[in-house]
Order: sequence, then structure tokens, then C-alpha cells
Amino acid sequence: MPYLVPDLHAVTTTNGFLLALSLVVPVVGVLLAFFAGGRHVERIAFATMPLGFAIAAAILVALWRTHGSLVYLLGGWAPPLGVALRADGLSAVMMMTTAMVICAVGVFAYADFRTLGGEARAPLAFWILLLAIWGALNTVFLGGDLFTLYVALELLTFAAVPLVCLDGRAETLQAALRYLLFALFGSALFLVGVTLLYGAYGTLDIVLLSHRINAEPATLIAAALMTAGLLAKTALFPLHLWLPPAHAGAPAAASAVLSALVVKGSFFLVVRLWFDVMPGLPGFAATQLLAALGAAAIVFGSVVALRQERLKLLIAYSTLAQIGYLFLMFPLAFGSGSAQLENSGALTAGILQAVSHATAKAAMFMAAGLIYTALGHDRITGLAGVGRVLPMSVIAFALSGLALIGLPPSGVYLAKGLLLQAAIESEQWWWEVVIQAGAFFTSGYVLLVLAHALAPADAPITLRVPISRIREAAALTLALCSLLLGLVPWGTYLSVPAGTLSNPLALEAMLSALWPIMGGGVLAILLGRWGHRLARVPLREVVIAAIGPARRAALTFGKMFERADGALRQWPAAGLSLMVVAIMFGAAMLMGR
Amino acid sequence: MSATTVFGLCAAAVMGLGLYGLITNPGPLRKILAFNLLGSGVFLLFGVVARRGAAAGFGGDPVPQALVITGIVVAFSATALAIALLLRLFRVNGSATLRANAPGSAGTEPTGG
Amino acid sequence: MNLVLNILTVCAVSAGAFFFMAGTIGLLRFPDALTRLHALTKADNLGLGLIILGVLLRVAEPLIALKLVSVWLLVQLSGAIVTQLIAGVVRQRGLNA
Amino acid sequence: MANFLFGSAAFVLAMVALGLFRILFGPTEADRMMAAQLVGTGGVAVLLLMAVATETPPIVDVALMLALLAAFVSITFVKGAFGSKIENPRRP
Amino acid sequence: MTVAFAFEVGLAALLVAIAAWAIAVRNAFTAVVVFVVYGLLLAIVWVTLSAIDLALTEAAIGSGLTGALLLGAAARLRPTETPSTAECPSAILRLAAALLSATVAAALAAGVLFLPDPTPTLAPAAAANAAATGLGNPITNVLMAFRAMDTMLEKVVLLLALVGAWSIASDRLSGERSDPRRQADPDGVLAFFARLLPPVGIVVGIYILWVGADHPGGAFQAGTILAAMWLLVLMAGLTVAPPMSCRWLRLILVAGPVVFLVVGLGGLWMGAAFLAYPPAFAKPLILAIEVAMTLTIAVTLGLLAGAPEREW
Repeated sequence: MPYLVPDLHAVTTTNGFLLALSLVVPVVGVLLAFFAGGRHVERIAFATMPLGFAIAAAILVALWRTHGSLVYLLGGWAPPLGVALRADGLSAVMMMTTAMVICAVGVFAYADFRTLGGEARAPLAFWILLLAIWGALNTVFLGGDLFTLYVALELLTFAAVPLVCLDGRAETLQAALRYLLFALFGSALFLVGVTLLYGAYGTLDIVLLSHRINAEPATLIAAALMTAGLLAKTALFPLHLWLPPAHAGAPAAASAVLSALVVKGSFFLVVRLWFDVMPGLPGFAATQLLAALGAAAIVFGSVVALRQERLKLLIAYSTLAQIGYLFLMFPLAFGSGSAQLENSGALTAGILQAVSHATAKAAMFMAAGLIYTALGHDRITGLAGVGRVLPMSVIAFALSGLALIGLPPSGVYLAKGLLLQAAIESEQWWWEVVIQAGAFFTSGYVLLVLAHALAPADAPITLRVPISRIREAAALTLALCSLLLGLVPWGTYLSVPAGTLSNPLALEAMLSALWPIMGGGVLAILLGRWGHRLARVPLREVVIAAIGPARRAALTFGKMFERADGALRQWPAAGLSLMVVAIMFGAAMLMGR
Repeated sequence: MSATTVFGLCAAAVMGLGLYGLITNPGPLRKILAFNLLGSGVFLLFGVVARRGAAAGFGGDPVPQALVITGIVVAFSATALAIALLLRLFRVNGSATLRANAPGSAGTEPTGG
Repeated sequence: MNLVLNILTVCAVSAGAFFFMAGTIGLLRFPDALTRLHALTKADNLGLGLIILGVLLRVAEPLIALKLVSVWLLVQLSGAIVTQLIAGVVRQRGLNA
Repeated sequence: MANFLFGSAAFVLAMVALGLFRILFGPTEADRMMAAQLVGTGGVAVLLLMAVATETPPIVDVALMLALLAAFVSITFVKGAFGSKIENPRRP
Repeated sequence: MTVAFAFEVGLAALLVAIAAWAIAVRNAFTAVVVFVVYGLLLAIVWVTLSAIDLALTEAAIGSGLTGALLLGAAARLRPTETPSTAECPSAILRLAAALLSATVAAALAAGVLFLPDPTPTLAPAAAANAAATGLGNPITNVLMAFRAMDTMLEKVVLLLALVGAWSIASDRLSGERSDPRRQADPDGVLAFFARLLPPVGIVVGIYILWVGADHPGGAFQAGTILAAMWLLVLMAGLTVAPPMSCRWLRLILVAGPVVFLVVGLGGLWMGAAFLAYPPAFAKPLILAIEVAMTLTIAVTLGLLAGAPEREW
């Protein structure tokens, strides 16, 4: 419920102090950890985690009891002069997700980033940056002022970038530098928009702006630039040059945070901008454009993911595809009658996708990290037998994969239902096709990995390092969370149209998930890398004769995508894409006026 | 045509130049410099907005001016972090380029652990 | 009295501006780095001194006058130091490299 | 009088701008650094002239700041000029 | 057309020309020198826009610390100066970039021209609420009271940049480490300068901090001056920066935000609001925060700007 009450004269609500605390607690953690150093760092981090989790839970409870939004005026100064923090259903849900993922990652990372003996740089930096990411995300979710949001976004970037290169190798340093520079590019565009909005309306408060804003040229330019800047930070296709190397090269715990949470920060700001600041401004064309980029990201990310040799890169490209899903909700939330974006089932679906992806992707990266640690490599064609030696990790991967495919009762299943319903109601059949096809692609790369991991080993595998059960449990917990998200009573916090959802545990619902899995199997067979695995298939000649031509055609297609990916991830091309995206959004918004 | 308009157009031009440099300059150091130019263009625009809002005996609206100070600090932090990364990359690698190793591959070998 | 001050200011500032011009011409026209350095720093410091003198005449508050004098002293000092150091670099690297 | 002071400021600024051609021509890095030093001195002069022309005393503080930091960048340059000879990157 | 207006137009044209030059020039070192000049001119522009606080900040940061940082990096990276031709984007790409950037710049220019007149402003609101803090500088009011959250977060941003730069730096290795004291000449011109200037700089820094309550100035500008003075002493080799493991160094690095948070939480505890000051003590509290922040900023900026020069 984005800011139901048009509280032009904002006042602090009861329990509003929780909002301030949710920012202060991680920041205090950062400062204390930096000062104390050494072994104290982990202790401080593990003391902060339950506290932050409790605050997020308290905010959920407080919101449930007030049925509105929580507001906190920092320093008692009301906007436009002061800065307000506001929590609505969206922010509360995202905050809870963040708290869960951070805690799980903390448990997972303890083995990797424990301080043994004297103080070491990487552990100290890791825990500080983890807490900083938490504080920055909470600020992003609660901030009611566009400039505060800008600072929070920069905080998020500065915390995320060093996480990429904690190991200090040249490749990760390069990935981190590319990430930083492109993120700065994006945030500069965001800041230009903020400037223009202040110049036009004299306030940066989201609620005040939403009341004052109208389709003036300066506003449209601001909206286009801010959207493009945020998309660059979210790594929506074709602005993804930094994401695969950064997310795949980071240590597993860091990858989990980066992929699950950090990209959601800027995604959330796109939602805030379009739904809360200027719901009437983007218009039909711009929402279609945004979702079209999302659809392209799904196809592109999935196909390139299927072609990867390494598990972590596959997961990174899958993130690219999953980011695409998040943007499919925009045209479906567009009310044709009111000509503005509405807080409807489609928005709920988008947030559900974000939550599901956050939990599932963190679990996937953790599982992949454990597999890498255990085997010493993460070549997909060399995964045979892993299912036997690391069953919990592989199950965690499988469950999070199934959750992403949309097996009931996962959050994605619920989201898919809501999106399909919105598509039918608004008569946008083409998005129905994309939504259905998306699940095929997801199951394609999930099945590819599972087929390798569950295959019998050629030779008995010995683990290089024993893997602790707690770490596997952390991954498994998040995967289970993602798979059971559909059972949460979302209606309390997000708008869910009444009576739309069939029982997710019904047989019919289960069966409906079979189609994408079968389709995904075909995609995986056609596009995946199989190494010598394919040679073991019974009746191999018959199979090869049957699928050979199709696979050759598909591979040509896949190579084309890989080549396009390589070209798009060159810096000048990505920079030009960013400009083009900004200009296209400007033009689309101008058309929709 | 007032002075604020002149500087506003000047800010737009500087931002355009910054964008161009950020896209086309091959060296990371030049990109960082271009980012600083882009940022200063944004700040200049903020300054113009502030100047236009002069009232109540102030020579400019203090809120955007304060925002620029915060923005300058953030931009400096970004520059410092980027240069630290760049110099470290140079020390480790002997070269400082942002080019992905080969088109078609992701350019990096991921690690786990 | 005011008129006299005004005339003095105009003279001092004009003379200062002239020395700035001289410094610039020196910087552009002199043949090598060391002579350019010589022309630039001397002329500029003198020019700034004259301008500050002209400005001092129009300032009533002692604190501001103090600040003006410190500005001039600081610029003198840094000019002298920087000239020495840059000359060192020039000597180390040669005049044209 | 304000007009005269502004005019002088503009003249000094123009002279500084002309001096920038030395950055263009070089040929040495030292020459370029010198031109930057000229802009520092000239900037101080312009600021002081503006301070009296607009009767805004705080501008003098800006000039003071510039004068204080005038040598800073040049010293970095000199350190860099010597330092680069001493240290070489480690190659893999 | 008055003389002042002509001056402003000339200044704007010069600024754009110099920005274009900084982008177009081939040599990285020259580009940095041009950028330093750009920063100096920008300080003058801020003065003409009646933003003295910003002029102070720009003079300190734009041409001072950022310039030094970039110059140091350019000197280090000289060996990589000639990029392979493969790295230079082709003419078509450059043309496309020029067209697209020009389009965006034109859109921005249009945005500037279409800004409403009279402009909405918060200046009256800031003036009306100035009494709550008792400070005369409206910008300090905005930074320390009305939008204190931004300022607090910005300090965390600075700290994170430092953590990031530190986390990737190499540990001190024997043999590779170059002790600046060994290279420096204690009787040289630089050492003389580094003994003479810092006392003056510290006085000016304290003055800028003090005057910031009622006139242009403040913690950030003062901190920058102190940082520059510290760097000067470091560059002259008169002292070495303490290692990051040093306890008091870390205390100073977190002091600013910690004092800020303590005062802010005090406001929450007293029943007012987080980051609210009790009216009777607003001014002393804000000054206390500013003093702590000045120290933090000075040390953080010093470490950040000096980062390329040192092994931590």
C-alpha cells in the first residue's frame, strides 16, 4: 500500500522510531566493528543481526496493527525542509527479506571470514561491508526523500564494490572497477534528475512531489534520466556489462548478497519512482518499453546462462534473466482507465518476484560456493557425483531452482498467477506469452545443472575440504523459504485481489508446473554444454539423429547470443546503450503525455 | 537571458562533455576524470537552481547548496575508491584496462569459497 | 579623500593587471622552461601584490586586511617553493623532455 | 568602481586563459604545471577583485583557501615526478 | 549588458572550453592539469552564483585533493599511457557517443530553460526555522539540523570508501616498502615548507570551522584544509602515517559519526526525535559534532588522498 494517506502535513506515527532504529543499528554496527577490529568484528556482526531482524519483524507487526504506513520525521523536521522516513507494505516486506538473507549469509560466511589469530583485512572488510549493505538497503526501503535515497544508493554501491574484490586478484579488481564506474555513471544520471525535480517543484519529498508533479518537460527529462540511471545500477539488459564478472568472481557469501539484495535496492527505487513519485507520468509506451527490456533480459540472460561452462557464471547470468522478470509487472500495473500505474496485484507480483529471487538466488550462490569449495572447481560438466557427496547443497540448489521456475507453493507461482490475471484483465496477451515462456527458460538452466549434478560420478569424488552442515543448512533454509513463500498471507502488506488464487497445494497447480519443466528440459538438451555426458545416453545414435539438426540450429543461435553478449559488455557499447535507453524513455514518456 | 540561465546552459554542456568522455575515453583514469566533470556539471545545475531560489535575504536557496556539499563529498569518495582500485589493478596486473579479456567469454574465472 | 583612494586603487589594480599580462606573455613567448618559470612567478607575484594593495585601500575592517596580507604572503611563499621544486624537476629531466 | 573592478577581474581572467595555451603547447610537464600555478595566482586575484566589487567579505576566505592550497597540487606533481622513477610496478 | 554579466558569460564559455579540453586531450597528465584548472575556475563560478560555501568546498576538494589524487595516479600510470589502438573506440562509435551525449545535453538545456519562474524555494522556510539552532549560516543549518541524516550517512560513505581502499591495499612487505623518510631530504625546500605552512593551515582550518556557524565555512571545508596540511607533512617525509591497526587512528576515523549518532540517539532518548537537538543546547551540540567531524574528515580525506602513495 504505497502511502495510502496523502499526508501532506507529515507527523511521526506511533512506533515510528523503529524506522530510525532500523537504520541506526547497522550503522552503529559498522562503526563499532571498524573501531574494535580483530575478533570483535564477528561478534559485533552476530550481535547486530538478531537485533536488526527483530526490528524488521517489529516493523511488520506495527504495520499490521496500524493498517497504514509508519512515518518518522528525522529530527522532528517535517518535509519539505526535513527528511521523513516512511514504511509501507512494500518496504516492510523488502526489509524483512533483507534481514533474513543477511542473517543466513552471515551464518554461511562465518566459516570463510572467521578471524584466526591476528586481524586480517578480508574478514574485517567483509563484516563491515555486510552491515553497511544492510544499513544502506534499509535506508533505500524507508527513505522518503530523493536525495537521501541517492546517498543511500551510493552507500550501497560503496559497500558492494569492495566485496567483489576481497581476494585482490586482477580479474576481480577489474570487475570491481567496471562495476564502480558504471554504477557511478548511473547514479550521476539519477542525481541530474533529482536536481531538475528540485528546480521544478522545490521539494524532494516523495509524497509532496507526487502531489505537485505534472508532465512538464523538465519532469519528463528528469524521469527518463533517473530511470535509466537506476536501470544501469540494476543491470537490466542491455546495461549488464558489470554484473556477470562481478557476481561470479566475488566470494560465494558476497555473491549471494550482491545478487540477492544489492540489485534489488535500485530496482526498489524504480518502483518507488514510478508508482509513488510519478504514477501518472510514464504512460503506456514507457511501461511497455520497460517490460520489453525485461523480456529481452529473460531470453538473453537465460540463453547465455545455458551456454556457460562454470556454475557461478551460470547463476550470475540467471540473475540477469531474473532481473528481467521483475520488470514485467509494469505494463500490467498500468490502469488503462486511470492512465497511471496502480497499486494492484501486478505490483504485488513484482515484489513477490523480488523476494523470491532474493531468497532463492542467495541459496543458489551459497550452494554453488559449497560445491566449489568441496570440489575445487565449478565446471558444470564436471559436477557428476556431487549429488551423492553434497546432497544438502544440491537439494538446496534444486529447491531454489524449482522455486524460481514457479512450482507451487512458491512465491513465483503466486506472482505468475497474479501477473497472468492482470494480463488477461488488461488484454495484453503478449505479456502472457512472455510470462509463460520465462518459466521454460528458467527450468532450462536449472535442469542442466541438476542433470550434471545428479549423474553418477565417473570416479569416486573426494572432498577437498569437509563442508559443515550449518553452512548447507543456511542455504537449504533460504531455498525452503523461497519455495514456501506462496503460503504467506501477503494480503496484509501488499494488495492481493480477492478470490483470484486457487489453492497452491492442489494437484492441478502442481501439474501446471510440469509443462515448463518439460520445456526447459528440451531447451537444456538443445542449448546446454554436455561434454561427454551425452555420449552415455542409451540409444545414443537414435537420440542424436533425432535432435542433432535441432541442436545444431540452437547452438548457432546460442553462439549468436554469446557474441552479442560479448559486444554489449564492451564499455563504449554499454555506455551508448545507457544513453539510448535514457533517450528512449524520454521519447516514450513524451509520447504518453 | 540572465546569468543563471547562462550557467545553466553551461552546466548542460559540461554534463554532455562528461557523458561523452565517460563513454569514449579508453583509459580508466580518464573515465574517472570524466565522471568528475559529469558530477561537477550536476552540481553546477544544482547551484543554478539554488541561485534562482534566492529569497529571504539569502543569496541562494540553502537546501540545494547543502545538497551539493554532500554530493561533492560523495563524488570525492567515489574518486578515491576508484583510483585505489585502479592503482591496485595496475600493481597486480601491470596494466590498467577495463577491456574484457576476450569477447564472448565473461572475462573472469570465478572463484568460490 | 575618497577620490584619492579611488585613483590609487585604479592605479594599483591596473598596474597589477599589467604585470599579469607581462607574466602571461612571458609564459607564452620565452624560449625554455626555466626562463618561463622565471618570468611567470616574478611577474605574477608582483601583479597580485599590486592588486591586493589596491583592494586593501577599499577595506575598512582590520581582520579582512589581515586576511588580504596573509593571502599575499601565502602566495609569495608557495610561489617561491613551487618555483624551486619545479625548477628541480626541469633540471632533472632536461629542458625539453 | 564596481565596474572597473569587474573589468579588471575579467582582464586578469583573460590573461590567465591565454596562459593556458602553455598547457596546450607544453612541451614538458613542468610547463603545464606552471600554467596551472598561474591560474591559481590569477584565481586569487580575480576572487579578491570580486570580493570588493560585490562587497562580499567572505569571498576573501575563498581566496585564502586557494592561496593556502596553491602549492599543494604542484608538490604532488613534483613528488610524482620523482616518485615514478623510484617505484616500478610488480609484473606477474 | 553590464560588465558583471559579460564577465559571467566569459567565465561560462571558458569553463565549457576547458571541460571540452580535459575530455579531448590525448595525454592523461595534461588532462589532469586541465581538470585542476577547471576546478579553480569552478570555484570562481560558485562565487558568482553566491554560493561561497560551495566555492570554499570546490577550492579545497575540486582543485586541491581531487587534483592531487588524480595527478598522483597519472604519474603512477604513465607506463600505460599509450593505449593499444584496439582500445580506442572507432570513429563511428565516437560519433554515435557524441550525438547521443549532445541529445542528452540538449534535453538538459531544455529542462533548464523550462524551469518554472518564479522558482520554488525553501529559503524562506530555512530562514524561518533558523532560530531553532541559533546558527547564522543557513547551509550549516541544513546540513546539521534539517537534513542531518544525509550528513551522517555521507560520513559513513567516506568511511566505507576508506575501508574499500584499505581492503584491497597490499600489506606492508619488506623490501617493497618505500619509506618516504628515506627519500626525503630533511633540510630541503619541501621540508622547510612543510614545517612553515601547517601551523598557518591549522589556524585557517580552525577559523573556517569556527566561522562556519554564522558565515560560509564549516566542518567539511575545515577538515579538507587540515587533511591537505597533513598530506603536505607526509609528502615532505617529516612523518609517516600511522598504520591502520593504530587504535587512536581508528577512534578518530569513527569519532565524527559516533558523536553524531550519540547526540542523535540522545534526542530520541529525551523523547524528542532522532537527530533532534534540545533548543537550549542546539548550538553547542552542533559545534561539538562539527569539531569531531572535522577531525574525522581530515584524517579520512588524508588517508584517502594519500592512499596511492602508501602501503598501509
